[in-house]
Parts: sequence; C-alpha cells; structure tokens
Amino acid sequence: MKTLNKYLSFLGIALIIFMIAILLIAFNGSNVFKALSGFFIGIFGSKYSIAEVFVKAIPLTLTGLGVAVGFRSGFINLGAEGQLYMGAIFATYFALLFPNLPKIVMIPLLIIVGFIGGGIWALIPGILKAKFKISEIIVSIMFNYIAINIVGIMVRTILKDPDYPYPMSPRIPEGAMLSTLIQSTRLHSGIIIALIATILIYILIWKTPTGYEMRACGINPRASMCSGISIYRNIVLSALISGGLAGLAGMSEIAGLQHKLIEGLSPNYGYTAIIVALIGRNHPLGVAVAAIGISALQVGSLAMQRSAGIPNSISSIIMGAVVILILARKTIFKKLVTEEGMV
Amino acid sequence: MSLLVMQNIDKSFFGKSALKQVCLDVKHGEIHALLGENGAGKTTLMNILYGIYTKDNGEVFWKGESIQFDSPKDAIDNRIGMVHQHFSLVPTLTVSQNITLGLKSKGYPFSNRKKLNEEIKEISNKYGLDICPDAYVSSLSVGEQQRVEIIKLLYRNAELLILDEPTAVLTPQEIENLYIILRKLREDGHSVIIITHRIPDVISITDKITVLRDGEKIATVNTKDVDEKELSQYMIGRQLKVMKRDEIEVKECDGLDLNNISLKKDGVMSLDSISLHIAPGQIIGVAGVDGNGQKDLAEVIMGIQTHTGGTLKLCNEDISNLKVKDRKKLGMGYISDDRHCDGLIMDMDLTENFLLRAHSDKKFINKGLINEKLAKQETKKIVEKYGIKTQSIRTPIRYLSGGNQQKLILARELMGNPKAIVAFQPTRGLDIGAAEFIHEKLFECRKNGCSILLISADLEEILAVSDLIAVMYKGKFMGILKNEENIDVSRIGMMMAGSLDEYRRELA
Amino acid sequence: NDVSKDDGTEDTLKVALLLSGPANDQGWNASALEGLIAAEQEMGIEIAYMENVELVDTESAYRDYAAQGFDLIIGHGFQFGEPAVRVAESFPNTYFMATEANAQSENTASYVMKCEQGGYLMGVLSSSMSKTGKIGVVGGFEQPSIVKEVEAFKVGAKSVNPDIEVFEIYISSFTDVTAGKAAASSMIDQGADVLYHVANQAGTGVIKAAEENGLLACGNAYDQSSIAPETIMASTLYNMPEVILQAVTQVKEGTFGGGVYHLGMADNVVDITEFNSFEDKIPTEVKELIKSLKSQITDGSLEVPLIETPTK
Amino acid sequence: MAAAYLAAAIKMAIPITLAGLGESISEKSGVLNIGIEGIMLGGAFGSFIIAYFTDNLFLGVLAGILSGIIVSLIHAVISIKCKADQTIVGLALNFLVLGLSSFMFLMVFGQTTDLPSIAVFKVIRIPILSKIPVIGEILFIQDAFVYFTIFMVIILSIIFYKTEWGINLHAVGENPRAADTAGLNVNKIRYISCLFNGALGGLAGTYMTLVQFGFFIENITAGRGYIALAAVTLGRRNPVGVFAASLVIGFAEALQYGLQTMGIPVPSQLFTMFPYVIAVLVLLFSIGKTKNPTALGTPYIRSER
Ligand SMILES: Nc1ncnc2c1ncn2[C@@H]1O[C@H](COP(=O)(O)OP(=O)(O)OP(=O)(O)O)[C@@H](O)[C@H]1O
Ligand SMILES: Nc1ncnc2c1ncn2[C@@H]1O[C@H](COP(=O)(O)OP(=O)(O)OP(=O)(O)O)[C@@H](O)[C@H]1O
Ligand SMILES: [Mg+2]
Ligand SMILES: [Mg+2]
Repeated sequence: MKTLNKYLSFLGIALIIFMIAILLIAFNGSNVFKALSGFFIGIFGSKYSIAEVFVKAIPLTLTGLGVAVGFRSGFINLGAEGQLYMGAIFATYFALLFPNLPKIVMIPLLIIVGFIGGGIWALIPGILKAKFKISEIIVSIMFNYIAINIVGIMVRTILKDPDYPYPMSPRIPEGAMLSTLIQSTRLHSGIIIALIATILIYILIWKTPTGYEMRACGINPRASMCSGISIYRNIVLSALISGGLAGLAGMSEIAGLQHKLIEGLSPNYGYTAIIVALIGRNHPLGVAVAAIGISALQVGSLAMQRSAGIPNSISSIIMGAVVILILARKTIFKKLVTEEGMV
Repeated sequence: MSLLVMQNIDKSFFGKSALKQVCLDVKHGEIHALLGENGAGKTTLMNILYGIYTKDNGEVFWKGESIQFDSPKDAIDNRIGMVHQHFSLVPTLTVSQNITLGLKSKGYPFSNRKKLNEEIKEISNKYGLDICPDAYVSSLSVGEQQRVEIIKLLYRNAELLILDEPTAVLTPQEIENLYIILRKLREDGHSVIIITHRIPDVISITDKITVLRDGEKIATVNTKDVDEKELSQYMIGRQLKVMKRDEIEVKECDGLDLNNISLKKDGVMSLDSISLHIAPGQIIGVAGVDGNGQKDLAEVIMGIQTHTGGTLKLCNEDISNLKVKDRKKLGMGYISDDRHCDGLIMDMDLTENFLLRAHSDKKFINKGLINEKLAKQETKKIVEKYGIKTQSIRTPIRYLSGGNQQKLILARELMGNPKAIVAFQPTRGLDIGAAEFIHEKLFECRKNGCSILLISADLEEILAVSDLIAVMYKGKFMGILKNEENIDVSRIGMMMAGSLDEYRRELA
Repeated sequence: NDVSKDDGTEDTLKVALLLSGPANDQGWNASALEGLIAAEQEMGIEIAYMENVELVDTESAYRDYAAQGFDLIIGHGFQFGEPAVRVAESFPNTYFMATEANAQSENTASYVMKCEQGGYLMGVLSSSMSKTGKIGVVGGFEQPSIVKEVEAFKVGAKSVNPDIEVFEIYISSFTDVTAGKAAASSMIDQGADVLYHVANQAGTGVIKAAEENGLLACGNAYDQSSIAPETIMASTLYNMPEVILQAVTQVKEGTFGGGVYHLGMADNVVDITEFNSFEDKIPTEVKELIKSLKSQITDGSLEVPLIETPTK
Repeated sequence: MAAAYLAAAIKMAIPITLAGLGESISEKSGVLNIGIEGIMLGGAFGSFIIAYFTDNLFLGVLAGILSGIIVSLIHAVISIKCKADQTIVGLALNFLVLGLSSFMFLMVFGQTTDLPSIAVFKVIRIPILSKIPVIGEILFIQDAFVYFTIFMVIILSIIFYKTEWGINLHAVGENPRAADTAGLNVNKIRYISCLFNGALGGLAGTYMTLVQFGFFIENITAGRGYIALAAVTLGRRNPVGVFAASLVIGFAEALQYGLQTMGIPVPSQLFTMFPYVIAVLVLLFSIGKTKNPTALGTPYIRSER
C-alpha cells in the first residue's frame, strides 16, 4: 500500500512534467504531437539512438556515483566537472606518453591514471575540509573553473597537437581506445567500466567496513570519532573516491569517445551528476538508473530540437522542474505519502 | 478555580499513541510534579501545552478559558514559560540577548541594552539567581545556563513555569538552590510544573504529583499523602530493588592506571596532573560540578583527545599512544554523557549502531565484507537480553526512548567482558527503572573484574555505586575518599566547590 | 543506416546547420543562421538548425539529420570537422561541411573564411582613427579562427602606424558579456580609444564599454552598428549566405567534393560594412586607404598574413 | 593606475556584493541558497523585459526585484516547507531559471541579430565630493546602484550587529529550537530573509541589464552567482566582509586583464583562472576563523527532536 502510494506520487510528478512540456511546446508554436514523437523517436527510434542514451549515461553514471559517494559520507562535492576534466587530462597525457603499450596493459593503467587525476583534484578540497574545516562546496566549485582553464592551457601547450593549429591534443594511440561495443554506434566499453564501478561502489558503501565508516561519518562525524573512526581519513577517502569516479568519467570520454583532449569535452556532466545523484537517492543502483533517465531526457530533447525546432533549453527546464517536484513531492502529494515517513 | 486544566488529551505519533485521555489540573501557587518512566509522555504533554505539538483531542483551559496554543509565542503571550530538557539557548549570544530574545521592548529594534540589563539584574537579585548579563552563554556552566533559562521565564512574567528535568545536570548545591527559588516563586504566586525522576526531591518540594505511565494518567495525589515506595510503585509498577555493593577483592597490580595525566588546550590546563589507579573490580566515582574537566578526562582515557602529559596504562601496558579503536580492541568501553551526539547515529538502525563498535572486530568481517547476518543475530540477542523496547532491529535508533537508546550503548560497550569502562553520566535523564538497570549492569561488570570509572554530576549516583570517590575541580582531583557508610557528604560538597584546604590536607 | 533520401517529393534541397553556441549570440552563430535563412529565401531550400550543440552530441546531430534525409549538413566551427568525416562514411549520399576546420573526405568539405582580411582592415581603420596611439582587441578563445583575426588586426594597425600600441585580451568565453566589458574597460583605462572584438556575444560587452566611454569600436561578423550607432564605425562581415549558396549550388550541380576551401574577399565571402553614421566622421584619406586596401586584397595584390597562433 | 583598478574592481564588485549581501542574510537565518545564480538571472531577465516594454527603468528595477524574489521564494518554500536538501534545490533552480529565461527570451523576441536593447541608468555625480582628486572619481561619480550597494552594506551592518533583528536572525540560524521556544517565528524569519535574498539578488541581476548592458542575453550572469557565493564565505557573512571579498575578487579580475594586455606569451587561460585561484587562496587565510551558522542548511521542524 505504502509503495503503491509512493509510485502514485511519482506518477503524479511525471504527469505534471508532461504537462509542463506540452505547455512549453505549445508556447513555442510547435506541433505538440510532432515534438513528442520526435522526442521518443529520438530515444527509441533506432539502434543508434538507443546506444546514444547509453553513451551519455556512462559519464553521468560515473560522475553521479562520485557525487553520491561524497554525499553519503558528508563531502558535498560540487566539483565533479573539474574532476572529470582532470581525469581526462591525466588519461590523455598518459596515453600519449606511452603510445606503444598494448591495450591489455594500457586500458587498466588508464583507468588508474584517470581515477588518480580526478581523485587528486577532489583531494585538495577534501583535505582543506578535513584539516581546516573550509567549505568544500565553495572550493570545489572554484576548482571547476580552474580545471577548465587548465584544460585550455594544456591543449595549447604541453598537449597541443603540433601538426594542427587547433587547440586540441593529438589522437591517443589505438591501444588506448576503448573498443566500440555495437557496430555502427558509438557505444563503447566505457559502459562496462560504469557497470563495474556501480557494483563495486554498491559493495564498498553498503557491504564493507570502510563503506560503513564513510556512511557513519557522513551522518554523525562526532559519534563516529568517539567510536574510533578517523574523520580525517574518511573525508579524504571519500573525496578521493568521489573525485576518482568523476576522473574515470573523463578518462572514459577520452578513451571511448573523443580520443583526444579538447575543450568542451563535458556538457556540464559534473553539474548534472548532482541531480543524477539526488534522483538516484545517492544509491549506486539508483544513480545508474537516474543517469540513464536523464541521458534519455537530454537525447530526446536534442532530437526534439531537430525534428520540431524546440529550443533545447527545454531539457534544462525539465531537469530543474523534475528535481524541484521530487523534492516537493511529499508536500504536494501529502495525502498519498504521509505514511511514508514512518518506518 | 484552577490555573490550568488539561482535559482528556490525546496525542499520537505516526499512528502510535503517546497520550491517551490524559488530564492535568494545576492550581495557583502550586508546585506540581509530573512523574513517569522514560517515554511515558511527560514531555509530550508539556509540549502540547507550550504550543510545540498540536493535540489530537481534548481541551486545555487556561484560567478557566478554553484555549489552543499554536506556537510557543502564544503560550508566552499567555504567561506560560517552559525550560526544556535540553536547554534551548543560543550559545553565541549573550545572557541578556538570550533572555530578551523574541521580545519587543521599547525602542525595538534598537533596544536599550543597558536598561534591559538592569531589569535582568533586578530579577536575578530578587531570586538570588546570580548571573552576568553580558557573558556569552557558551562560556557558562550548565548550572548557570539553567539560571539563564529560569530568568528568561521570569523576565517574561510567566505565571506558570514548566521545568522539564531541570535537575538532571545540576550539582547537589545547585539543585538545592533551585528548590529554594521554586519555593520563593510559589510564595510569589507562581505555579510550577516540574518533571523529574528524583523521587525524594519530589516529596520534599511539591504539593501535588501526577503520574503517567505509557501515555496514561495513573494517578494524581497530594504529596503529603504518599511516600517514596508508593511513588515508585506508581511509576514503574514495582518497587526498586535494594542494591548492595559487595566487597570485592582488589588486585593491586593491573587495571586502569592514570599517572600524572595532563591536558593543555589553548594554553589552559584543562587536566592537571591527574593520577588514579582503578583496580579490576573497582568502581571509582568522579564527583564534581559539570564542566570541571570531566569530559576531557573521559575523552583522554578513551583516546578521543590525546593528553599532553603523563602516562596511561591498561593492565600494565602503556596505551598513551593508541587510537580510540585500538583501545577499544584492548577491551575498553565508553558510555558518553551525550548519547545523541557522541554515542549514536540517530538515523541509523539498531544493527548499524551496534556495528559502530563491531565493524572493526574481525569476528564480524568475512572476506573484507561485513557479516550482516551475524551482526543482526547479535543485535537481536542484545535486544532480548537487555529488554530493549523497539519495533524491530531495523528501526532507526531515533525512534527509541532515551532509556532504550542508552541500553543499546551499554550493550555495545560491554560486549566481550571489557577490562575497563568509562561511564560518563550513564543515567542522565533516565527514569529510576532504567537507571537501576544500568547500575545493575555496571555491578555485573565489576564482578567480572572490570575497572570502572563512573563520572557523574549526580552525587546520589556516585554514592550509590562507587568504591572510591574522587572529587574533581578545575581539572584537578581535590582528593580521593573511600565510600563508607558514614562518609561526610558535606566534605565532598566543599571539595566540589573548590575548597583548597581540603586539597592540601589530602596531599599532606 | 543508409536512408535513401530520394522519396519522390525530392525537389527542394534540405540543408541543416549545427551551431556550437546560442543562435542569438550577436555574432558568429547569428550570422550563420542569417545566412541559412537568406539561402532559404533565395534558393527555396528547406532548412533546419540546432543551437548549443555540445561536442559529444555533434556526431549524433549529423547522423540524425542525415537519416532524416537532409542533403547538406553544415557544422559551423572547427570542432565540427572530425565528426563530419566520421559520419560521412556511413552516409555516402549526403554532403557534409564544416567551417574553419581542416577535415575532408569524399563527401566532406571544410570551408575556411579568410576572416583575417576583415580583421586587417579593421586594424587599419582603428589605427588611423586612434588619437592616443593605443587601441585594443578582445578575443574569445585562443583558437585559429579567432587568433587569425586578432593577429591580422595587429598587423593592419601596425601597417598604418608602426608605433601604435595594440592591447589584446582573450577572455576564454564567447558568451560572457561581463568579461568582455571588463576586458575592454581595462584597455580603456590604459588609454586605448578604439576597440575591436572577435568574441561574438561577449563582444557586445566590448562595444558597450566603448559606447559608455564615448570611444570608437569596430563590429564583428555582421553589421553591428545597430547596437551602438555612435560607436561602431564599421564591422567585418562574414557572408555566410554566400558560403551556403556556393555549397548548395555545388551540391545541386553535383560538383560538391571533398577538400578544404579558403574563401575571402575575392569570393565575396568576407567583407566589411559601410561606415553608416561614420561616413562623415572618418577622414577621406582613411576611407580611401581602406577602399584601396580592400581592392588590393580582393585582386590578390595584397596578401594578408595568416597567423593562427598568438604572437604576444 | 591603481585608482583605475580600484574603479574597475568596484564596478565588478557591485553585482557580486548585492547578491552576496542577500545570501548573507539568508545564510545567517540558516537557509543556504546556492541558487543565487538563478536569482540573478531571473532578476536580469525580469527587469529587462519590463523595462523594454514599458520604457520605464524604475518599473524594470521593480520587476527585477520581484523576479528575484519569486525565484528565491521557490527555494524558500521547497527548503522550509518541504524541508528538502537546500543545496540541491538551489542547483535545480539554476538549471530551471537558465532554461526558462532563455526559452522565454526566445519566445518574446525570436531569433534575431537585432539585439533588443534599452537606455541604461546614468551615473550620478555627487556635487563637490566628486571633485576630490582620485577618490572623487572612484567613489562619487557612480550610478545609483553603487550608492545603493554601499548604503546596504552600512544598513545591513547596523541591522546585523546593532539591532534586535540581527539577534533574532542570528538565533534562528544558530539554534532555531531556542528561537522558537523564545517565541520567535522561525519559519517566518527565514521566509523574510529569503525574500531579501531574492530582492537583493534580483537587483544584482537588474544591475547587469539596466546599468551595465542595456540588453539581456542567454546566461548573461555567466557564473557570477557562484562567485557571489564564494564572496559570502570569504566575507563570513559580514556585510563589510562580503563587500571587501567582492572587491578582492573584482580586483583580481581587473588585474588579470591588466596583466593580459602586457602581452606575456602564455595561454590566456592562465590569467582567466586567476580570480578563482585568488578566491581559494583567500579562503586559506580564513582558516580557523570561519564558523557557519550551526543550523545552516537544516530545515527546522518544530514537532521533531
Ligand atoms: N516528535 C515525536 N515524534 C514521534 N513520536 C514522539 C515524538 N515525541 C514523542 N513521541 C512519542 O511519545 C512518547 C512519549 O514521549 P515523551 O517525550 O513525552 O516521554 P517522556 O515522558 O518525556 O520521557 P522522558 O522521561 O524520557 O523524558 C514516546 O514514547 C514516543 O513514542
Ligand atoms: N524524532 C523523533 N521521532 C520519533 N520519536 C521520537 C523522536 N524524538 C524522540 N522521540 C521519542 O520521544 C521519546 C522521548 O524522547 P526523549 O528524547 O525525550 O527521550 P529521553 O528518554 O528523554 O532521552 P534524552 O533525555 O536522551 O533526550 C522517546 O520515546 C522517543 O521514542
Ligand atoms: Mg521527556
Ligand atoms: Mg529524558
């Protein structure tokens, strides 16, 4: 009964969102039917488009997991965007530094290097928080801007492709590329990385003593400390893992999709990840599902822009509205969900 | 005519009934006690009166008129005041700012602080509530905070004062002072509702007593018509057991040994050369006014803070440099004075709170993963053995009453025959039944050869269970006395107040 | 994957445009869209466009339009080059095009506009009009399509007055107007009295700064005098309709082939506007100079250097 | 030269300070709103649309304030009434307002290269004072918003530290339970604080459209809201501190442009990130001194303990 009510309330949200979408489309003077069919065809229309949903879901899952791990352990990481870029820089640099490594060696190393890249970038706000109690919210946002500028510097200096005037790195060697999984789509084996990461993070957070400590620290650091858990260690660890996962996303974008470092690599994945983490309730499996959902929303609205000329600001509107409605759900659907608060 | 009548009050939380048809009748100039076990509904009833909760059913008459308070402001406007169980003061504001908070005095919002301070002084002088208006609340001792709370009510002209467990954190002298004030208030025509678990006090100062059990009113009696035994019968449905401390043979060699322990914080010595030996099977009680370094002492022993001087030994092994975790592994247990902050993770369930200690125990780890099955089994065992009242072991600990929460902490910290226990205010806020249970468990440990340090501001408790009594004042031990039949309580009281003579005499 | 696009009604040519930023950006993207719309009216083609296309979405955008049966798909910016080639492989009957790129294949062409020619003339104009001997240029990102214009501006300025001091600032954004204005103000504080920008939307901030201080400025990408008639002396023009027209004609005639094409003033693709309200305020010698330089560029006797990495 | 930098820093600091002051009020009351970006953008959009169609700058200012308030009140209701995670509501609002303002702007004006624009507020010369060399130019030849901002810094300093209102605000953010039992209406005070946050944030956005530019374009705020958030932390919610922090960041930004014009041959990004690096460095200096309001970010629920 309780779960039924819960689902009903979510259905209500879906309905409201649907109505908002129709309203916006109508405002835009477009054919609602054409737009909506464009939306769904854009998602489910072909093997390619379905694959596209997963292509975008890969970085969203990885960054989303990162943000969720942080949230669980009390590290409010708004810096996934910057960490993604740092992972991308590290991975590209490494791949270009050792162009002749065989794939079997290269890919695992890239995973480690990408993880470290993102991890280090989160570690700094992590240590500042753990040691000096400096708000990680502000520092991690500032670090996004800094990281993006570092990418700009890298692709114009150390990592610049000497053969072209464009600000981008040379192509990474064949051995560093994640293979394509489905012919004539862009779906690459980064999805396997995302899948494994989801499972590992689930196990880490919910099944291991370390994960337990991280969660405990996230809820009540003082009590955790009193029973012998090191807060410092756990904030630093969660920052490292949180940033590392975002770094993995950057690595997977380089190795699986772009094959070179270039500005604008991430269409705000790092910020969207925060929303993904929320909708996924900071639970690894939820995050994966939410990532696919948000990715589908984005892929669909892009298609809608092409088929019916709907400005794609609509996906930003809907993403914002979805989150707000979910947060307000218990109040809006008071009658339905009052029982939910009780255990 | 009665000042306050609460009639047939019903209240339930999430479908679980907390108050059933409760009635309460308070006259002008009366001190009325509200008694009951933890979770009986005392606070809930008062919170309804004060506008914090809304009642489901029933009626409240204030001076004969039916009223409904929707917020504390309504209650304050009707000259009802309440001091909560956990003080509600803003630590970063001054005493005076706290007292006048939310009031609109002349010139608002540019109040004349000087004038307000004078008014406050006037009240504090009248009732002997000594306080400095410009001190920050964060710098006050608990007793002083209590005074601020009371002045706050008086400043607001409260006719009815509600005090929810005002004595739980006070020293005997402070309690005595409080009672003097209450009597003075009664003389001045104020009425008081006091919630407390201290039965002797109830008998000495109140006029009437209402007893709640499981959300129902059991009885309202005139104080002069009852005695302690009857009251405990009313409260917990039985009489308290008579506890006896049997003499236990003390081995001098091992146990917990503090040698000249010091702690320097921000240039101040908060612990000053503390030496103490707790033999196995010994309970040493540390008496003292709250805030004289007891918390530091407890935390230094547990390794939550690191001492800056001296050595700490457990069974002749130097543990000075061990982390909290390792100390616990060696067999040390800690019951903190603040279970909500230090002891429990309120949003986690019973099993997870049990794991707070057990998760680092090899027994509960299987191939790097937590052995959930075993953890649940153990938690279930604990729930049965300690009689913890809970819906299930998956219930967030937040939903348990204080006594039951404390039982879980106790069970967790006493697991596996500990060698040493630091019990800091273990019965604070607990009802007599629950307190008795905790004391029983401590005795059981003592019997098993555990060294126990009991720190409490409640001298009664110290006297009831300790073998030796150490009195703490400003980070020092003023002396260590043997707890004998004819122990001089007034001497302890003087030591607690920092009488240096006593200290010197002990040293000599 | 290969969708046949000849389904009977196929007479009108379908052209799609991909923009990397907002279509309303008062510059690069806006002028391209205007070009597309002009081509629609002139040639009766059917058009579609997409704005704010992110790097990751580029390939699927190309592919989707191709699958929808568009004949020519134009990506406006260097980053659209490589994805075009990749998609072009699976759609041999569709034509792909990217501007400012260097990518090419059988059915992919890159059209590079010789924007430096316009920038050069603006440099000459600014330098000639400066009283303080200091002028400034604000660039968006440091990337070839911008750098070449900034550099040509500097070369042009120095060609009239070797002692002229040219301030340059890249603000790393095409959209942040506040940054554009702040950068311009900084130059103004240092004495610059004529400003130029190659920063699209962010460039409007530059124009605002000049206007506020009663100084002069040159517009970029389209006739920007409407933004500040008393400030903008002239603007460079990218004749996107012409580019699209040329490409569409080639597609129609079946002559569209892979390659990298450089189009400039001689091809009627790069140009500068009239002086509008400044017709009377600019000394005749200067107008004459610009005119003659322009014709020299057009007939090839003056080669504006192409410098694609910043020389600071 | 330094005077020029200072003048530039003041210009850049105005919107950041205004928004930062609003956020300080909100945070002092315990409501953390990282959606200032959305508030500013809303204010920028609302003020421009109304000023454009009514041809009246003052109506524009009103509209800007109102738009900011609307955005802020959505945040307030979701976080106070629905007791949701304040950080996430703020972030979601940023997405929502960015999308909505772009969408609506397009609906109203269509796709065009004709930039719809209006005349902006004029600078006001304060007689006599403006004649003082150097300082006069920096401080006394400015637009009304500059004066208003300085006025607000002073007024808020008085309110925060010299009045009962400040004490109430402090109490609500520090210990809402205590404030409630003392008879203060916690949620009402929080709503009012959010209202001011919206008004000041909306005004910051209005400053951009009605003073700095005279036009609106997509994402015109371009992350200034996040900078304001940093300024609030740097300035520790003290009005003067927030203003000083905004000036430091503004100064860093002015300085980076100054450095760029010197023609040092390194990628410009090295300069672009300068203000952000400065912000982080300044944060390092505040080690040990920052203390957030204890209840910051947590909803107050009366019937819970
Ligand atoms: N905020 C609340 N939410 C849910 N249930 C509550 C809440 N407050 C009280 N209860 C319920 O009301 C019952 C009575 O609680 P109350 O706090 O009144 O007990 P009490 O008599 O004051 O106990 P104690 O002596 O421990 O202070 C509890 O058992 C609990 O189930
Ligand atoms: N947030 C809550 N939700 C549900 N029930 C609660 C909540 N807070 C308290 N309770 C219930 O209220 C009752 C009394 O709570 P309270 O915290 O006053 O207990 P207590 O024994 O006085 O403990 P303490 O003195 O440590 O606070 C408990 O039985 C508990 O179940
Ligand atoms: Mg109680
Ligand atoms: Mg209690």
